Amino acid sequence: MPLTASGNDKLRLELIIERPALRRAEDLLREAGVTGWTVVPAMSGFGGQTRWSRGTDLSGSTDMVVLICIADEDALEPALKRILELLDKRIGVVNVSDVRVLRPGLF
Amino acid sequence: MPLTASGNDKLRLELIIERPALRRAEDLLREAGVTGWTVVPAMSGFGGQTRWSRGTDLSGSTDMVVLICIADEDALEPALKRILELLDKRIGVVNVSDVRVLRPGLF
Amino acid sequence: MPLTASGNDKLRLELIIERPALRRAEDLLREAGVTGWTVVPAMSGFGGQTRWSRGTDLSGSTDMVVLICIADEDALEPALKRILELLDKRIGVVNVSDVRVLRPGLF
Amino acid sequence: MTALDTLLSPVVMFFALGLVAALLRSPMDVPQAFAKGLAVYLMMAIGLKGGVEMSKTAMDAQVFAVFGAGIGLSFGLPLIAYAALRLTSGLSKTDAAATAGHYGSISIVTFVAAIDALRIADIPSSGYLVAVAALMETPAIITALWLALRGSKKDAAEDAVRDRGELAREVLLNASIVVLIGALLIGLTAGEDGYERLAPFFTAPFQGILCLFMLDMGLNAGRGLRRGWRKLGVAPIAFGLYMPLIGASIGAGLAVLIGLPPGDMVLLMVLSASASYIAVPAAMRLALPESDPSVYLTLSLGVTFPFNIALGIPLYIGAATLLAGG
Amino acid sequence: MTALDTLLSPVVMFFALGLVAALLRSPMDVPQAFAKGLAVYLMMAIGLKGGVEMSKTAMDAQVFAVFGAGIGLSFGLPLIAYAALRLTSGLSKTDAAATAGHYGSISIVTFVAAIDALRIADIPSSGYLVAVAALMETPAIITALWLALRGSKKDAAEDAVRDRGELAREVLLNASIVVLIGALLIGLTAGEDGYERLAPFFTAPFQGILCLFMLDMGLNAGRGLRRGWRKLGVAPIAFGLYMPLIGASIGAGLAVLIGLPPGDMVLLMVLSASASYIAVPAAMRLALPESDPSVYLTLSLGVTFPFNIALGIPLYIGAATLLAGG
Amino acid sequence: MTALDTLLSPVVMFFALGLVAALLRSPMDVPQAFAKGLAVYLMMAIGLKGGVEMSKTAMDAQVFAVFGAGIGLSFGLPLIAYAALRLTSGLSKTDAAATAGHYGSISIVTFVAAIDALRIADIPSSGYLVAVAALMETPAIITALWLALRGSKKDAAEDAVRDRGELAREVLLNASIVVLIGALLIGLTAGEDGYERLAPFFTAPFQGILCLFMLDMGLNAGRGLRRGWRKLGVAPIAFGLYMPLIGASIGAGLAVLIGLPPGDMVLLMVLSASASYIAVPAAMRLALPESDPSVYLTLSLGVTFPFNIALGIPLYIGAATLLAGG
Ligand SMILES: Nc1ncnc2c1ncn2[C@@H]1O[C@H](COP(=O)(O)O)[C@@H](O)[C@H]1O
Ligand SMILES: Nc1ncnc2c1ncn2[C@@H]1O[C@H](COP(=O)(O)O)[C@@H](O)[C@H]1O
Ligand SMILES: Nc1ncnc2c1ncn2[C@@H]1O[C@H](COP(=O)(O)O)[C@@H](O)[C@H]1O
Ligand code: NA
Ligand code: NA
Ligand code: NA
Repeated sequence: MPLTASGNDKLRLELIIERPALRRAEDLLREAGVTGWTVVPAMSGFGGQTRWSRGTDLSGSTDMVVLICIADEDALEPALKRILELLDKRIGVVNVSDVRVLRPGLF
Repeated sequence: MPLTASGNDKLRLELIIERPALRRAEDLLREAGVTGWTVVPAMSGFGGQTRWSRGTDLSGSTDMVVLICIADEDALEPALKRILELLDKRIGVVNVSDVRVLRPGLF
Repeated sequence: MPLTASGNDKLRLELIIERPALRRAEDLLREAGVTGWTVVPAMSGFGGQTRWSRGTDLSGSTDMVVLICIADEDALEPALKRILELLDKRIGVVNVSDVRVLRPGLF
Repeated sequence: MTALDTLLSPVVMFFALGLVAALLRSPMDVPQAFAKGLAVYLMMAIGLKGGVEMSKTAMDAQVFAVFGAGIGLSFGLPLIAYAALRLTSGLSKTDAAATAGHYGSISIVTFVAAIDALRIADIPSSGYLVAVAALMETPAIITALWLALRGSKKDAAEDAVRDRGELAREVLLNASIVVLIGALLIGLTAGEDGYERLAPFFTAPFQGILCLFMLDMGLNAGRGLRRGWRKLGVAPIAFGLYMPLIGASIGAGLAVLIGLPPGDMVLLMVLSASASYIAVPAAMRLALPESDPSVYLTLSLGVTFPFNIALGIPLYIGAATLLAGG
Repeated sequence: MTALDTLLSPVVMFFALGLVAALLRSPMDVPQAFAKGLAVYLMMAIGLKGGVEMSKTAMDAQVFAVFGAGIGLSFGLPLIAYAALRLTSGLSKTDAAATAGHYGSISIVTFVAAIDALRIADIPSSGYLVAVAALMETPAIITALWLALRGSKKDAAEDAVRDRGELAREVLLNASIVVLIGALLIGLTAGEDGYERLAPFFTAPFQGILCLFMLDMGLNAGRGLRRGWRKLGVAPIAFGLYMPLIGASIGAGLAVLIGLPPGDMVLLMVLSASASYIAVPAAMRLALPESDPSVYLTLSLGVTFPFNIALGIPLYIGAATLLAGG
Repeated sequence: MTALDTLLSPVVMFFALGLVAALLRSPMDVPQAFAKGLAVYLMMAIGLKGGVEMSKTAMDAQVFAVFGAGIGLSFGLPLIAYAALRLTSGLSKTDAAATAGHYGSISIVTFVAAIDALRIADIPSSGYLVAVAALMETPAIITALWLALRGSKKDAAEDAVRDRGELAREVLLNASIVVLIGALLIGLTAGEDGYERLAPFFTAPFQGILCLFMLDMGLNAGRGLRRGWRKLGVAPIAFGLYMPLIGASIGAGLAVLIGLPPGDMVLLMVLSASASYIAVPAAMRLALPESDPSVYLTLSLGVTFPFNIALGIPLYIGAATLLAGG
């Protein structure tokens, strides 16, 4: 299967972040040279003490989104450093996992 | 990269479950001491025989949601046992994968 | 934990694809014998040069969706070959990762 | 002719349009959020109007008799439905009980369509039947749970009890009960005067919004039917067609006993004949997760709802004018 | 003066408001579900009104001549558009064909805005043009596919054939065709009488809802333009401005031949001049996935739509009064 | 009696219905997309009406004095709010500053409810106060940022500066400013004549739509309160109740100085008394991410909004009739 060919290994970044910080996170990714990502809206969540759910806060400012980004380790590493800074005061959770992709040339 | 530091390894639980069962699943997680999760709404799906899609069922009772939870193995293990029981009669799919996180202290 | 039992290892396919191609992708999966998946709508994304966001394109034809499918390697492999063909001219990103599931019999 | 008039009313034709489009697999849809918003509007409108009408007339014994009849019908009809399903269809005990619960409860959109049909036929009806509609939503659920859990392993019953609080909230405080009862009380308080200021929103556009909503209902019913009919045998589908007739007959009998005028009789028949597709499925997923939603959703939304809209309502109007107007 | 009146009509001004807000990168938006619901409403309203009007007049030879002209325009205009794009712009064969298809088809919102402008200018028009609008949606897609796949590798053509069923449904049963034709037939059946009951919803608030919808269209057009214009050269943008004029001229020529009154002539010109941004892009993503959506979406929604709304419609009204009213 | 009339107005009762349903943990909701669409409608409607009214009267010195008073109140009230919070509550500097910003800005729904209450009480008011509402949205944000960042580490201030462009767009071009100001200008241009055609959409259904929207506001306020109140101590909750009274008093003082008629005085009091829950929280998440949203959202939407709707508005009307009508 093409999935086991070398060069197919990429990282999958999943950034769960509040919507108002999304644009800043995207700017950081773009500045770091990451070439693509997709954002999925969350509908509710829980974080230690408080529950939120979309629609209760009319300003939408506490809504969370999930940003999914498939990228090379080389591209992601510098981006992650800056995202860590960004998250310092922000609400957000970030995880990275190993995935294989079908069209490695794209990333 | 900070991602390879020890203590960064966490589990990522992904629970695809029908919306009416969500609150029960959340209660189980909370009782097991898991400190956070995020829920994303699904728009359609297929399961062996039938397709569903959001909006066709006015009661929303067959809508599925995707719950994403980043947690320590220690916290997740007891939760998983109980979720397995919950899923017994319910419609739902659960998977767990290994991820690395940036701010391990949070979980 | 039941997660480490043999037979629990599955693949998680994540297909980020434009909505008009979704039905074709689903047909391919079904023809290949995959028994279930869930589709989550994306709200925006970036791909090299252009940003899109849901709602700006009234036809919805550039909206992306995220298809999540948990399956056996045996079932997924033939599906992946055909999805690669499908993606040839289409906009889309596909990644596969290793996960463990709780109820292996279901897949 | 009343029946043809009803069949050719824009409300029914827009429903047919949606149904046909869905059966032909049209990709069109009315956004869910928009349709749900319109549904809240429709319930506010009939609640307010009902309340204003109630503010003009006294609550006499007859009214309370209808309240009692409605509650009794909601408790009782599922027993008949359950027996019919167990005898004729191969449905499991749980699926039969869950489905039966839907037929004791009501469909508020069918009720609204009946009010519209009565208006076309120029038959008056009373405002307090909105309250009857709200009262009939819930009791059927209790009967369904009792049917399903009676004699079952401790396990399932325990589950149902553990979620009792959530279930009660889901069932007693769902959108249609809150909005119907709330708007009824507000209409009662506001009276004729207060309503006058709201009328431009709630009376004038009512029919048009109902058309738009019915288009969406047609799409939903058609899609439900297309996806689900294969799973259903002949017996359950037949049940979806004769059960409303049974319900309407019993409703009519009670209405005759109470001495209701024809318009109110029609509405009580429609409430008895219609099946829930919002409140009860949600409750069943919660309390009886092992029941199969494609059975009861397809039957109530895909079979019984179209039957009532297209054929049932004119039939009930015809019967009621015969029975009451004789 | 008609032109200034149109430019300063609230409908056009709300469009301009949205456009300016988007170009200034305002974060505001009208929720997609709400705007889509309003679009269904607008199509129901013009379909019903068109049907009611048709129920009052006979279908004569002239009407069928206009049906034929509309279908011919939809098939033919993409050929001109394709030639123009291939000669002047650097667009690939596929992109040029896909874009050309948009200009043979129509924009129903532009059509609705033209009906509104005619009302302000007090020029009557006929109800059956709603049917012409529905007839013109699809043929252009066939021409576009033929242009793109002619002489292409077996591969691509095979793909298109494999998805034929889905494509046909997408194209022939999309929301605007279903709702327009459906509402037209319902309006025909209901006639003046039935419509009267619906009028409070469908006539009175029409302009206001159109304003709200136009605000959203302005936001969409502005955002499309801001994101997409960099990708477009001068030649495609110029095409987006002169192609409507070519279309309108040919439409006007046919209207003169058929002997249409000025109002109907304006509507045929507007249908010819306007470009699709809902049905055709969806079809192109399905059948010609390698075509670049940012080209045709930016052109039809970001360039041609605003041009028609702000300048085109008053221009076509002026021309038609000269040509027909001479 | 004015106060009771207002309390029992359908608008207030639907708000109460939503609030009670949410506190009882009803699962019902009005879809967010639908409610947001209605909010755009409400702002278009009051903007247009305000503009049409402005087109009939001259802009004199008094009008500009009110503009100045509004801007001054928005800049100044956060200083008082900040001092009160720092003295009485345990809130951090950042949280106190962020919260204070909300109370300088305004709640447009409270403003709309006040216009409705004035209509019930038959007290006239001027159209240009819609412009004052728009002018008061933003200045408070600047004061809040200054309070929070004054003397803070270079870091935080740098952040705020880096996002300046985005923040400015968020704050100056948010939906309510764009729609209010835009509709005001369109109303001014269209004048009485143009508005007449739009009136069936924008005047007649206004109250009804406001009711539907208020039901949703009640649900939101109730849910916010239920989730957030535990985090708040007694002092912040008390602040949410007395701060509107301070704001209204200062607003009334300025209104007396300027010599405003009672209706306009009420509206200036309401603008001063109300707290933002859309524009300001969005700005605070952007510029002061370390501030705690559950503090300011709970206070402004869960405490101050209900207070103003139920008690504040009748109180301000009573006070204004005393002060101005004396
Ligand atoms: N462990 C976690 N896994 C997934 N999402 C999380 C987790 N912790 C927090 N979140 C998300 O982040 C939001 C804010 O978290 P907090 O800042 O802890 O209140 C929550 O409402 C969730 O949506
Ligand atoms: N293998 C799978 N991967 C992802 N989602 C699944 C899978 N199987 C089932 N689902 C989801 O669960 C729903 C119900 O599945 P079922 O109970 O098999 O009908 C489907 O409609 C999907 O949304
Ligand atoms: N590396 C990536 N990771 C996640 N999503 C991506 C990635 N690249 C592209 N996408 C998604 O695919 C869409 C189209 O990408 P493109 O074809 O490169 O313009 C983007 O708007 C994203 O939604
Ligand atoms: Na019933
Ligand atoms: Na055209
Ligand atoms: Na204020």
